[in-house]
Amino acid sequence: MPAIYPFLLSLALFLLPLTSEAGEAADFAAASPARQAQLLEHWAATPDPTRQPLLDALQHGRLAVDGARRAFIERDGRLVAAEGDAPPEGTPKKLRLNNRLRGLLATAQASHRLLAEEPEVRLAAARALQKSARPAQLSLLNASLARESDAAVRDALALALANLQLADPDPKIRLGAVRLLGETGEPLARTRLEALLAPDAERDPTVRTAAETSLAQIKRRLLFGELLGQAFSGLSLGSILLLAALGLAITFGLLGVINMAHGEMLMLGAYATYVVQLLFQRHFPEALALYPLAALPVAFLATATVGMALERTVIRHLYGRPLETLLATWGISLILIQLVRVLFGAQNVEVANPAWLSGGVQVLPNLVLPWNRLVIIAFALFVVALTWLLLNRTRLGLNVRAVTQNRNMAACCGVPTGRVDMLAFGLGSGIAGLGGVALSQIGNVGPDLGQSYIIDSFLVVVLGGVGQLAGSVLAAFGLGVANKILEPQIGAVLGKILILALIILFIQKRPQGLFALKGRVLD
Amino acid sequence: MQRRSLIKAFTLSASIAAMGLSWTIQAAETIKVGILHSLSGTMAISETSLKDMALMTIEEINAKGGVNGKQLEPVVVDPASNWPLFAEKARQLLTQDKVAVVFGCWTSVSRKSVLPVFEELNGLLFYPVQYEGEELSPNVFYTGAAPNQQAIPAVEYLMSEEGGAAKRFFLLGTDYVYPRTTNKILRAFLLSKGVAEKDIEEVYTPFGHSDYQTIVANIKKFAAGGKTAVVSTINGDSNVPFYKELANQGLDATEVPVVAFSVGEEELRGIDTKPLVGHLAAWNYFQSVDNPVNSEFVEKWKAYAKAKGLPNADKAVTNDPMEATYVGIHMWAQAVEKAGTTEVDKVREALAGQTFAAPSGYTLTMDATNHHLHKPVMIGEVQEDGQFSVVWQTEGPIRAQPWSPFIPGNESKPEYAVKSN
Amino acid sequence: MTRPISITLLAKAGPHLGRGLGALALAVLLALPLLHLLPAEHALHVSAYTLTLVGKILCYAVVALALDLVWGYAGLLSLGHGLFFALGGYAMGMYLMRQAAGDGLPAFMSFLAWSELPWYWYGTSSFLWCLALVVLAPGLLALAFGFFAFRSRIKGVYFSIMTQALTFAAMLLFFRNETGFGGNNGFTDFRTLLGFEITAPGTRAALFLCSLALLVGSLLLGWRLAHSKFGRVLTALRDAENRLMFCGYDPRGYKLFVWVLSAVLCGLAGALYVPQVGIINPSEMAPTQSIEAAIWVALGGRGTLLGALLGAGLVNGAKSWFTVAFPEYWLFFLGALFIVATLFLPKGVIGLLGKGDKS
Amino acid sequence: MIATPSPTCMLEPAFHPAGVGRDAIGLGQSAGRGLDVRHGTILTLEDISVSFDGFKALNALNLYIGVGELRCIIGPNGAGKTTLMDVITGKTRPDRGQAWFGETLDLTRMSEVEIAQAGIGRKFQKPTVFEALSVFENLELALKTDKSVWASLRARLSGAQKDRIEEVLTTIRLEGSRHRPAGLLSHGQKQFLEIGMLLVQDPQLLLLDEPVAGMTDAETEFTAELFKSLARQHSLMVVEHDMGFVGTIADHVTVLHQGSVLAEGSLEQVQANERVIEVYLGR
Repeated sequence: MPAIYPFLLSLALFLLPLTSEAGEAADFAAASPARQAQLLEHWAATPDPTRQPLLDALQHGRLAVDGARRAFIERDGRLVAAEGDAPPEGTPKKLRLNNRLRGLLATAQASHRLLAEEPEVRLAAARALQKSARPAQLSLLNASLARESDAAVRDALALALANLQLADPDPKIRLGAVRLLGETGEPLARTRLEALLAPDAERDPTVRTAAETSLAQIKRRLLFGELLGQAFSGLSLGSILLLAALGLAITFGLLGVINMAHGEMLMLGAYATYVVQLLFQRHFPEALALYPLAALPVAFLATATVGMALERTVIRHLYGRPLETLLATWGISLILIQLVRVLFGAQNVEVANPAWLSGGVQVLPNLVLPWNRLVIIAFALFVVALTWLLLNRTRLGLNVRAVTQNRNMAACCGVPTGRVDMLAFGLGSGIAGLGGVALSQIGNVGPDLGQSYIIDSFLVVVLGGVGQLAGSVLAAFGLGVANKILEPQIGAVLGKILILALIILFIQKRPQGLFALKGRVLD
Repeated sequence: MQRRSLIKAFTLSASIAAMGLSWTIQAAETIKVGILHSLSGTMAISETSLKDMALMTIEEINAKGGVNGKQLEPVVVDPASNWPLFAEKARQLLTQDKVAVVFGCWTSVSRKSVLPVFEELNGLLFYPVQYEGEELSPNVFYTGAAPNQQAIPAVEYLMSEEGGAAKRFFLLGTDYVYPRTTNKILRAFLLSKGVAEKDIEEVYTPFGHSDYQTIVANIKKFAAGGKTAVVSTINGDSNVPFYKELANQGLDATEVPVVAFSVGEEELRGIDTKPLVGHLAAWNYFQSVDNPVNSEFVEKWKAYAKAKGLPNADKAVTNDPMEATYVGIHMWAQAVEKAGTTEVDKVREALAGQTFAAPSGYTLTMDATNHHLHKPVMIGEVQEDGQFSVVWQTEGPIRAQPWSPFIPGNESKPEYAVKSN
Repeated sequence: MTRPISITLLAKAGPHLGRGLGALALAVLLALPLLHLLPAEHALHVSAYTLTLVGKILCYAVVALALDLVWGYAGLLSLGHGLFFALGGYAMGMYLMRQAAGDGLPAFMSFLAWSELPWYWYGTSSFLWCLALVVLAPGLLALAFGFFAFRSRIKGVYFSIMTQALTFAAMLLFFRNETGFGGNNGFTDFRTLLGFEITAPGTRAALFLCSLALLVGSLLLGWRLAHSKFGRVLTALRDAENRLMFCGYDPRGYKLFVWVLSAVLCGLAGALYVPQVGIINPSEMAPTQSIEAAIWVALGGRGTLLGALLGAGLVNGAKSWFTVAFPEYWLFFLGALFIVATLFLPKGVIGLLGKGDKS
Repeated sequence: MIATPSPTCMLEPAFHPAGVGRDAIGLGQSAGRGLDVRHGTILTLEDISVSFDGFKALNALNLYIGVGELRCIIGPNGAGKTTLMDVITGKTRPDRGQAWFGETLDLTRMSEVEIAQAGIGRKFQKPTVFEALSVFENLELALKTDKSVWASLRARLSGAQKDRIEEVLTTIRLEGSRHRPAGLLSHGQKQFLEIGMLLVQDPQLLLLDEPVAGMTDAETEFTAELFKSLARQHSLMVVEHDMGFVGTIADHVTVLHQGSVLAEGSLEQVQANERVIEVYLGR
């Protein structure tokens, strides 16, 4: 059957152009979904540059159909007849595709792009065909390969072809295809080779042996990719934990305020991002992509202001009574949550990834590193560096350290402790706001956002050693990686429980955290 | 000084209390109805809009002269996403406020928590959310979907040529009873359709799970083995990180479609839907359904949201549980008119076979025996504008099977409501 | 020494006034269940709603008291007492589930297609064994955790965060359906307790009386402890642990004793709470619940047993009322209450009454 | 002044200059209550080293204290005096070296509580009392008695114990403040209270860290008398900066410098020591 299938299609291919001369767009518009699928398959096997506008219109949802089932393409907000110039009958409706058609359309697009001038476009198309090429495209691929001049595209095409050649009647061609596939790290190639190794699937012993070797090679590469992926997701989780916890490392770690409202500072930062996004949408739609950058200072200032206001009005009265700060800040957090709920609604709000934070970079066939996560890792390191510089290289930092180590002594030395407290709390809150901007790019933005991070944040700070910036960094990445190593083995829930148990045990061993200063214990 | 300020606080709160009291006394010749939805805590995200929808519907009924000549008076309480508090508030509504009926609950556990109270006091609860079935209480009317009105048609669609002819299924859910039951039913259904055990993967994540890197990587790996579809019963909050990860890791709907049973228009408001076009949801109603009843319903809701100054009113959307709330309240009102009283036993009788022209475009019937609505099933694809376009729907409303035939032991369960146990 | 006269007077009147008020409160509480037994039409009838609400608050008050013992006296702020409360509740819930299931398996197990009871469910159909579990489950967990924590001298914020991590981990564990405790739904739909209908007025009244007895018992026990040498050692421990060690006291034993005692009291409270509210599920272990308990204590007055009771009553009463009166805004009130209380009432509400030192 | 004279016969400890060795001091066979002090040494520290993140707080330190001796430890700031006390009381574990209480008790293997129960009492540099408790209760807690959990649950003060507390109250001149919370006492009073707590604890070796800081001259004089009367029945180790005070009480002085013993001998002897002068006066 598989051998006959392409033959039948090429027969259809022979017959179809006659009908489609009348207007492919109209044909497509008038067709049933099943027929539409056939058309797309046919187009994929017989690329034709003149069809490109139609495909693009389909892909971007710009094809509309009027009452007489004629096709119109939307250009700059106007409907233009795809063929001829008859005006639309009634209000044309947009032609909607389903997933199956979208998949076929993508394949058709790829075969059309093989005709493109630019080698990069052809390369991308060839890569896409590696996944989706259908038997009907065998001759097309052969022809493309024969005329292709660019080496990279040739390689990609050869691979796409190899996938199809696995079903070739000639054992030599099959052998070549099997060997070629062994050079890749494609998860799909693995499935195809495994199918080949099924009993009775492949009669030729040489091909079988070659398939076994190739399969082993692919598995090795896949495993490498998987491990790399695990390490990356660990780092990414770590960077998120770090951003969530960094502000707390200052308000709790340095100032000693058990800041239960820390999560709400993250939440406010995320909402600040949302507001900035709204403003950009309304007033600078052309620069919308840059809104996360603009959100950084806004979120920092907004949360820092809120933080300083809280410090001046509430927390100021509670220094030296750490456990009472817990209660007051808990009250603050309740109020902030409900305030946001009243202002913005209880539902999540939409914070979209701009284009440069969407998608990912394909490192290996089975490893995509999403841009938002890459950027967040870099951002986390940047914020850590910034915080470190602020605390260790500026006058403010010196004052903060002085006040946190000995409030009275610092006051005697002329350090304005009140101002320093306020600024330090503002700094911690502002950094939490920055964390909120980052969190808005990977998860929910809703009133409860902060609640889901508060426990993890405290664990990171405590595990790292209170007051130890480096400890927090190490603890965050350690927790992230440990979590991601455990998750595939025992599942997300048990993994998390195990991590918590390990933390509890670890704190038994080192009650002051990873980076505790050893010294004469003062009473 | 401190004491004086405390006294002030007490006088203040006392006067506020007095205000509250006078407000309740004022309305005498009314029928009280309870609204039991969380307005704070984790579930506020979903339930707040149901409270508003209930208030709108009650306003609408009152504007038409009320029920049996009496105005409806809503009593709103906040069980704060706290399950014991649900039971407490339910008892309060029934015994202290003496409401005729309660509209409320979202999660299964909240329903399970109030169920004994309603059975003990013979109250009436309208539950508007799709759920796992396996329950049939005489004191509850279920206006959301049972599994056979949502999950099974959705999977049938995925297996069809149109839906992408999926051969492998990744059942992903939050670890609680609704996903577990649904997946149990789906697994039995898939096996009966000849899908092999190795082609079904079942994974659960904890509540509020926000890191889907590993799971999306696993889906990718699983999908390499053949045409795969993901059936997601992930609970509200975790959906955003899940879909964002999915999009950013480059898994699009043409490759691996995700069909969700808990993601509707309201949830999509919090997500940028451009990368999600083509993913699916199965419901009994979508806002995009094109019919006059629905246009009026959506218009009314938008106007209400604007008039009441609800947050984000300009982006107000309707969804399936909101429609179910709307239908439920109307059906109850009709039944009270028919029975001529709000007495629970008589209203229950009057509800059987009650019909209502719903915004879904169908005339829905309350089943004569099993307390569930006959509902149409629709599969919608996510669109760029955060709406769904219906790609498939059943011929007409289908009857609910609260006791799924795919769960062993259910054959012997009666098809009518009896007190549990 | 130089207290204002008014406060001194109040303090002098305190014992009498306090005792009078206490006796009055006790009398009212004793009367409630009896009035509940009156027919519903009777003017003095107390509704089941009021009775369960007050009963619930009584259970919470025991938790507050237990927490005050470890926090107010021994200086160990636990942010995980909800766990012990829930464990007691689960132990009782297991018995109630077995009662409701009769000879079969509890409903959620047949749902998971389990054919027999997991080992930790054996014997739970016996009320006595369940009572033992109510004490043993929180007690042994507290013993194990406390043994390690106190051995390595974890204290202060570290201790608080560790207890929080503990209850959080337990919550995740109990949320799993495979753990065998009903997952997110937990236990609900109870029928009978020792053969009595759980919804019958008599059962309710009895449960209420048990809660009251537990509260009064805990109060007396706490009072005795606080006024024994043991109590003074605890206070000393809170203020200067090193000094105490150099006096030859081993703080570990003292901490462990009061910690386990506190956990057991919580477990007992949980066991009485569950049949009254009719549900137990893992959200009782959520860290926020435990933080709230700490707030009851702080609001009422830390280190004073009566203060803890007062705090539990005030906050929960306020919560029950606010959620009805101002469903949309009650969190503002509650939040503001906490802030105002910590800022202006460092000794809690009880501090206002002028008997802030020791009750 | 002290009501319970120890039955053991004590002689004036012989004086030996630094470095002579451990058999040098004391003649008593037993300090009573089971502590084995056959060689007359109540405390033996040999080759003790402690370092914090590379900083050597104690460096191969050797120190022997005889039964009934009153030893003063002096030294500039950072010489390791407090760390020395921490090592003896088990608060800090030495990286290296041996520490023996009597002949048989290895301090490096005992917990702080065990050490305290074995008979070493300590007064902190900063007076540490239980501030929330009354003066009387402070003494009650310190009183030598069974200190297990069960015992204190059932504890009642016997007449003799009450008398003992009253007696110490008089000794430390706080009889008028017995019901005041200790937190309200003045600095000097707290110092005395802490000394009183040591007295009722009845240890065999008392470690006193700057006991007269914050005291008036009269109080200092009184304390000196008190310590002198304590010696012989108890062994005392006093860390002090106040040379006048040291001069009044000490018969034997050890000078610490950079974590090891610089000199040992009578006050005059160490004051005449060139290296001591160099350390104290700088170069």
